[in-house]
Amino acid sequence: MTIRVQQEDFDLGAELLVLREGNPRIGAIASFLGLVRDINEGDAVAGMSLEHYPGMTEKALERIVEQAKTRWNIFDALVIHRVGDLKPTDQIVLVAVTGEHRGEAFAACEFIMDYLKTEAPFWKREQTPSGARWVDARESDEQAVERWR
Amino acid sequence: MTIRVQQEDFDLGAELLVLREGNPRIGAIASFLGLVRDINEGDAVAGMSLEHYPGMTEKALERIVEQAKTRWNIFDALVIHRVGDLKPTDQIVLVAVTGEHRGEAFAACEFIMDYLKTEAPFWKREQTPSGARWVDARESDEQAVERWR
Amino acid sequence: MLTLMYFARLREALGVSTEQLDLPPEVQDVSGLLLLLRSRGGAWEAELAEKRAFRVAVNQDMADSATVIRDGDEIAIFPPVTGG
Amino acid sequence: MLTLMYFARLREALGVSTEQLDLPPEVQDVSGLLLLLRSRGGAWEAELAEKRAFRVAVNQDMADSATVIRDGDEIAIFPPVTGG
Repeated sequence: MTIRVQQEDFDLGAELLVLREGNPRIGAIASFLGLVRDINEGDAVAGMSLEHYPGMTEKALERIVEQAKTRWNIFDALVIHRVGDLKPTDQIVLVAVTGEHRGEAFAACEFIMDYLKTEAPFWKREQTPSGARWVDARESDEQAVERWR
Repeated sequence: MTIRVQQEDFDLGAELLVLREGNPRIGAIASFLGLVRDINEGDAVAGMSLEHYPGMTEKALERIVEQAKTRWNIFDALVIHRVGDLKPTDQIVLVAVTGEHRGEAFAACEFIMDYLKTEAPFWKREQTPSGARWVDARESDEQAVERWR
Repeated sequence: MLTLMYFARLREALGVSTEQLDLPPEVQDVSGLLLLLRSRGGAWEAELAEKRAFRVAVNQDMADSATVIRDGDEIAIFPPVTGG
Repeated sequence: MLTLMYFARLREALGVSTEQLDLPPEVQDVSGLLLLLRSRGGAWEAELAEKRAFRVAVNQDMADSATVIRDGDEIAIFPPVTGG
């Protein structure tokens, strides 16, 4: 398991190569890349700043990945989440899961994203033409995570 | 929509950059990478050769992606499938879908893979210690595609 | 004239990858064509038997036994697909 | 001694990011701590009202109102998360 919370950008292709290195049993890699959009809730977004709770963030992400590993037959998982100042089209988060077959890799990857969205202590503050605002939690994210319970 | 059937390998990171280029509305990219495993049905696999039906393959993949676009609110999708001789750990297939939010991108990506597995005319022949054999279709792939009907 | 194509395990079992065939008057659909091919006996009868799993495409679209066949069609017969 | 931490919108609204507090004898769990903080009035009373959406973590694990608080604990209060 690899969990990283960092300001720096990451190279998705290179990260997947490291994740699958040395394991010729891997037949499937499901991955998710989250990007900063230039619009949110109908307003233009010039940039955003991501705050987090150091220590708890990593612990929460580790627990989510552990749960995914208990639930599905997967080999490994990677989570990289950026913090600090980001602008539209910047990469925010990468979740990747390796497995023998695609069904379990897909499910585990989506599970990790759904829990990350509702349980990992990150907060977005975005800059819009009418000033900076904290992003509100989305009801649809709560619904997404309910599916797994 | 981009559909490519090719012998050459591909660079996943570079492909995703092209797919998302110039669209700052994209918030989510779900992707799937399929790799050659060194074991199948309990037997060691030294390599495999992928045959396809030129013309129909591209047409079948285009129709699958069209269906995904009708069904979910996604921006674009990319499918690259290799043919010819491959060895364990080689990349076989990449499916990537861009969308505003993750739920639709994940669903469309998995939908495209499930249909590709049961409707796109590719056939694998693998080399094992007891000789070469055509890979049998998997019952689980039929079950996976049934979910979407 | 019909173009018939065979792929993968079926291509090997039948020993043919492509053939041209004048459209016989009794062949109106896929089931008629299969009857004709089975009448060749041997591997044709065995591989294309009702109980065997194979697929037929007409002009590069998946077909079933009732799909109509017309002069000039490209018809492919192949095992269940195994890509991805 | 308790360490209290506040994040994001709550940190701004309360004007504090971290504070140290001697564990008051009447505080046994999260609900007791919240009562104490609300008694500060003003933004504390408004932001930590029952009907407001906020989360509490004790020693970096998500907690609920019955979670026990002990001397030395690290307690964080923050809005619903919005990462990813």
